[in-house]
Amino acid sequence: MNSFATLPLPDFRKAVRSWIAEHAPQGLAEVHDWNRPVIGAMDTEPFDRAERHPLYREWERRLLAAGLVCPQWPVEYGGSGWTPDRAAAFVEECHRAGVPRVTRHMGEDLVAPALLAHGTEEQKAYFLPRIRTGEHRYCQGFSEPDSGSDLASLRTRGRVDGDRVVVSGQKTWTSLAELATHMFTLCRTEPGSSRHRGISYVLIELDDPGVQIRPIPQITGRSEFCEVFLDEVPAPLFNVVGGLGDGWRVAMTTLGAERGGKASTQRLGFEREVTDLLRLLTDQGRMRDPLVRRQLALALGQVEVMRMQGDRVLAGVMSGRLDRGLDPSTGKLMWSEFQRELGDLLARVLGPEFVVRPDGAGFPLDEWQDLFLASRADTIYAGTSQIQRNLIAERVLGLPRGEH
Amino acid sequence: MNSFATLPLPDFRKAVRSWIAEHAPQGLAEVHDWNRPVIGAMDTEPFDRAERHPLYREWERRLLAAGLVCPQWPVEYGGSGWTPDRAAAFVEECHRAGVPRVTRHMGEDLVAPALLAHGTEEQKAYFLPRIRTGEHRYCQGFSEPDSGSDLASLRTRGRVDGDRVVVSGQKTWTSLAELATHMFTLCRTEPGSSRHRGISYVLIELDDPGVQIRPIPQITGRSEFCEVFLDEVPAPLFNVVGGLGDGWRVAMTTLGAERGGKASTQRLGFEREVTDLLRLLTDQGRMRDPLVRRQLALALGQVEVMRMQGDRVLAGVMSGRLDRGLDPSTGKLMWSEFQRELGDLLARVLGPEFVVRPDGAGFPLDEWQDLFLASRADTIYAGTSQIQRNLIAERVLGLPRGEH
Amino acid sequence: MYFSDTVECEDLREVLERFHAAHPTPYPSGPAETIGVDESRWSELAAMGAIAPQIDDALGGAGLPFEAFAVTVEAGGAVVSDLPLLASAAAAEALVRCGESGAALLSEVAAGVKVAVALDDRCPWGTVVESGVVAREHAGSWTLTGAKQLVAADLSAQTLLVLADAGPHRGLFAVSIGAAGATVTRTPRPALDPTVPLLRLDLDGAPAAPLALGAGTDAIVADVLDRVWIGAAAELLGAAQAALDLALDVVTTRRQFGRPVGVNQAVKHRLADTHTTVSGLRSSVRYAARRVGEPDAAAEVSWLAPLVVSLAIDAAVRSANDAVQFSGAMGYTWEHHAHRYLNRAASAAALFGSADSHRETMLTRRGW
Amino acid sequence: MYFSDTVECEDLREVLERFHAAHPTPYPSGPAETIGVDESRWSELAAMGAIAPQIDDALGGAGLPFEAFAVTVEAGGAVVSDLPLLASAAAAEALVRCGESGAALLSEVAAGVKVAVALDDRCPWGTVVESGVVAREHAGSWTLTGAKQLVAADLSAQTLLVLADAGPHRGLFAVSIGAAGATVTRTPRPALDPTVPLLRLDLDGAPAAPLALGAGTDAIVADVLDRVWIGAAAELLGAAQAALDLALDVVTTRRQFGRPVGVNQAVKHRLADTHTTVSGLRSSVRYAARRVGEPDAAAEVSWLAPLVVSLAIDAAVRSANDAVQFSGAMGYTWEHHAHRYLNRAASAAALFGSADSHRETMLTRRGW
Repeated sequence: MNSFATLPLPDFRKAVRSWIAEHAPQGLAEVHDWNRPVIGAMDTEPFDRAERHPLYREWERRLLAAGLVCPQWPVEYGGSGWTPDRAAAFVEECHRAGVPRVTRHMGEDLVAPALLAHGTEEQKAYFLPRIRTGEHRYCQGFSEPDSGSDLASLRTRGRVDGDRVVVSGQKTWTSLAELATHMFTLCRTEPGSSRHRGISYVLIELDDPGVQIRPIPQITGRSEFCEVFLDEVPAPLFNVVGGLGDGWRVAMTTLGAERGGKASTQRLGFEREVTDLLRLLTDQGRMRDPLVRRQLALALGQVEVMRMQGDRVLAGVMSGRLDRGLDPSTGKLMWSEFQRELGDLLARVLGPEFVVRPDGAGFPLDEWQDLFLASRADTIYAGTSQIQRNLIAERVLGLPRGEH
Repeated sequence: MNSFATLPLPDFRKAVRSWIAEHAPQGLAEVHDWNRPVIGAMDTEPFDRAERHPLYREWERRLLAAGLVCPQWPVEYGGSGWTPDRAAAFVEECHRAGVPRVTRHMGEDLVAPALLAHGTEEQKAYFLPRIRTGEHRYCQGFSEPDSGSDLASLRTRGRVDGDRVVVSGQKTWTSLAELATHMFTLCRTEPGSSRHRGISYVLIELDDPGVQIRPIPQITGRSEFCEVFLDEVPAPLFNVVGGLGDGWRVAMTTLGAERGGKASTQRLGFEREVTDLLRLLTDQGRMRDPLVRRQLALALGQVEVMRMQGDRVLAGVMSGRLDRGLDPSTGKLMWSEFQRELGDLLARVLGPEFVVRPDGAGFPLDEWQDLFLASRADTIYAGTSQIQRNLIAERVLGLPRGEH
Repeated sequence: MYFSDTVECEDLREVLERFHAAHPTPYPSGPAETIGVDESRWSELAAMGAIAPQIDDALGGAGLPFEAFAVTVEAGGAVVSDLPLLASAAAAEALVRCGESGAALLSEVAAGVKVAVALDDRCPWGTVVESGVVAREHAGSWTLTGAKQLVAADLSAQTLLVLADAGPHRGLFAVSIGAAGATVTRTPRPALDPTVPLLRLDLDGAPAAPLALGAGTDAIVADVLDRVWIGAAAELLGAAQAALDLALDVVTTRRQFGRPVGVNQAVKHRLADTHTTVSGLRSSVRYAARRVGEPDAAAEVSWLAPLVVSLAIDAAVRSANDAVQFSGAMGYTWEHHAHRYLNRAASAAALFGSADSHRETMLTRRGW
Repeated sequence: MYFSDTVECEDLREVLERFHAAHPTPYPSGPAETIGVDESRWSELAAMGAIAPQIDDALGGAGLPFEAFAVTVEAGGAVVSDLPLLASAAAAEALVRCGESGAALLSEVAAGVKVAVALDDRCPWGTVVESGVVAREHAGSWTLTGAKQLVAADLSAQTLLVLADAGPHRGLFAVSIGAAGATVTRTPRPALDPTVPLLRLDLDGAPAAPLALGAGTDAIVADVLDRVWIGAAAELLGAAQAALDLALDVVTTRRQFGRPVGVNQAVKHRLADTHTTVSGLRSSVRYAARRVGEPDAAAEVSWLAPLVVSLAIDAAVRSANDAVQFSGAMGYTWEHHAHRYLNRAASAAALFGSADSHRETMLTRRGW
């Protein structure tokens, strides 16, 4: 299917559309509402369940065979070498057809960029295909109990012992650790080193008996985030990316990829949220209220801004001319603050029913309550809004660095 | 009239009301719209003109005779020793009757508190009565071209020469310097001293040939603010308040008085602004627009908050229990941000006519354009909003001091 | 003339703070837990005279000024209390206005008997749009039929004051659960804020005692709601200040980059603004609560009430959001207290009516 | 498929920046001064093909994409230009749609002849509510009577395109000042932003040439306004970015407490947010301007236009306010440039219609 990559974009889009129509298993679109946004810390359980459906499995096999899982990866690692505009068009076409894009989440989006930039040929050849097939599923081991935004103050230690590094420490705010097989983690391998020096980027396996995972109940009632305790967990030196003690720059690649996000396609989820909300409020007759209309118009307008911003980012990436303002921090700030404001808006416009949760054991939430609470995390994880504003001010706007 | 001071507040209010009815010259209320707010940097010219009217002069004489100019000052300096709640009630009663309260502006509100707290008996006896009669009219000489919020970085020098201090330097953002006879000023009298040490608080006369005043055209087209150049301007040592080199604490008294403002009575002006605006918008039919209504409701609500806050501040002052949140910085932030937001609101709700200035030479503005532009200064002078927030965070909320 | 807390109010404030410190408000320790109804704290509060303390002592109350009631709900808000202070005060204020017919029930309320109030069909403490219930008279006896989608009560309230359409006007009726039998169905509804009891009420010919009938009922309801809104504002003031205090505590103790988080100017300025908002809210709530007790203030109270509740909703949401954000990832956990304030604040518009609608009411009532 | 500035646009942008640098925009050096009409810069721009460059070359324009026009107004906004770029483009867009009857005038516009446009009675570039003018036909000749309260023009425009009620529909008419004599009175109105020319137009039986009549006129006007709004957004984008750049310059060079003002985190974060807003606006303006030129985009443009102008008004006001505030007392002086951006931004709602009304239009046009 790599022939796709050489087509001009409009033709590419048409070809992809036909391919999807031809290869998506009959009934797949009906298995689950695949376009329901799973953003930030929202409930992923229904999605996870749907991914175990045989039709999904069949679709996954076909995509793998066609090089359409991790399609932006180089061909030699199983991808299709797609440019970002093609990858974005593929996401849009899956969305339009109502079928899932098969993704490998952090392995695809965060670990792979680090491996591609800093890994050895042997590491790429070993790890990337296993991420692509889903055999290795990654979670992130950066944050620690006393180092939130201040990553470099980490305390996890890696003791080099022959051809292994033995990792001990505590990680926290680790999303979906229970579903992962591996963790990419930072640890200090040079005792006595400080700040950015002497830190290594290590891929560890979570089935080691030294790993204990404790889910952290969140304000949504769910526990996607976990504490992960590492007690003398061994990893071969082969699993150190970017060289012993030189992991900071690897981490920065990962963080950059995380902040960059999916500027051009993430908006599909936001658009869906706001459209669903508009529909609900219309049904309830609330869209006759000019004050409600104003708030929804602001939200809808912001979704469009993000769409058009994504469009410009993509054009910038493609042309290699990324104006100031197209940096990842600006994008992260934009979408996370939008999401948080959308959450706040719900409490203002949904009326009394906003407070009534569904019946049932535990702390079930309807989709709007879930969005409200889950959106509180958006301005915290992957660099708080405060951190993003510092980065924008200093790196994009060139304001003088002070202490902060 | 000092007998007023001993009456319980409700009786006091009645007595004052009768006194005003009896003593205000017939026709005074019609000379000028005395209740028109003159807030911040708004146009004071019509007010100044009205103060030259014979009926105003007569009213001034009667108030002076009755101890009702600077009535909060001690009796021995010509005041009536009124507590803040009585002074506030008097302002309200003048407002209700539509007659002016005769004030001595910075002399009354800023210099007098400094003299009363730090002056010698001789200084009080000499300066205060002259402020009260209007013979001495003060302007402020604190800010300098390179020291805005950072007052202690001032460069104006005071050379002690026998029984005189000779002042040279440049002051700026001096309000209404052209109408003043005197300036209270800060200068460094100990060469080589730094920051808060070695600064003196000196009262200088502006008719000295070494004083040059250059009005600064402002965005309103007016020039209430001036640059004042001081070239070897002599002042007797008698005019140094609080002792040579010890003027910083005197300045702090003045700044505290400035920030404290008139929490309980200032709202009369804000109320008038918002009420006038509501009336205009009602006449124009714009109050049928729910989005306009919402913005006006927010503004009117904020006026009421300031009224109730002023009420609590006054009660706190009277009882000696000033809760946190009743400090001057909180008050200044509240009213100046309100005023700025009200200005912004005008551009949104007044429609096309907002951009049309009155005909005439110069840069005449209607009252709403004036309010819009003049309100830009409110969050800058007397400590910017940024400075106030620092003060609140550190002094009221107890957050740790950092560099800023 | 100018308000300052009376000595009684200051005393009461301290007493209540000690009470809440000694009897921590229950909160589910995790998502799976639910909290039951705890009668012992309620009885103790009743014994202290803190249930609707503004009721005249001749009528069984503590005879304290209305400000005292505001103090009780403010203290409750600070601990995100589950106790039905607002509902009891609403019941008491309604019963006071129903004269003889409400007298017996009134002294029970002051003694701590729980009485729920069901006015608007949908919004527990919002302006009444629809009552949702029809009252019918037959041979001097009244029955009620219809539903209230949301009532702020749990099953421990054995009496409900129900607003219903009764001919050309509305009437206020007392329904006794014990006497009503199968004609009343109460269905608990789980709330976003687990300390807020909610239920759906279905009435199918439920026997009811009329407390107020005729054209005067709406005025009674309006007066009651004005007082509820001032109480709601006091409760949210308590929550807003507590959330701010929590944020201040976190940013003073939590360190990042080797320094307390609170040394960051962005944190300082945001919290300074929140403090300014909460300070203005406090002045407003104190003022409004004082004015309720003053003889010449009926017109002013009628627009102060919607004003203060609109201010309170906005301030509480803002303050709770700050507490979550500045606590970092910790603020997103169930264990941390920030989300208690968040859920309480975010529920306010749903329970009391939106801030925008209250602002509009204020403007209308001032004649604009 | 995805937008990137065309090479032509980038070229034009540079050319215009050089042009404005070489020919500074006049601004009153003090409150007492007024600026006159400067024809030389206008002629030079015309010679460059920068007046309504989107007009087809067959019709006398430069035949550049609509994006090129957006670039010209953005560059004008950055220097708070007094030149009638928007008005000329509006005239051109209207004339293009009037077919043969507009052809002659159209090529004049592209050549730099100033033609004013008067649509709504009150708001120069707002949605038309009332035309304020009635057209009458007599023996094949038309005359106009009525008034336009505000027209965005000075006295140098010798032709006006006037919208008027003509029977059951509206019509668009050309009024030539020279030919109309005493039947046209133009009264200059001083504007808050001294670079914005405004006048009141009174018509008393003024002879007029019909350009469009009948049911199609409103569609023409709507299309013209959509393009004006995108142009207005581009102009305000220029002003917003320039004000932000000014603020950045001031806070980098101005020192307080021994350090540049911009080291303060509160300043940094505020400007970071403003930057984010302006960046989003830039993406939106570029996208909308590109879509105008694409064949399938009519429906999208019809809601993009009010959206982008609403974003632009808010962003420009925000950015200009920042420039004033962070310049301290200096920002409050006439001499400092911050107030130029402030007056331009604050005038936007008055000249183009309020941001709220545009948001509502956007929502309606999307079918909600």
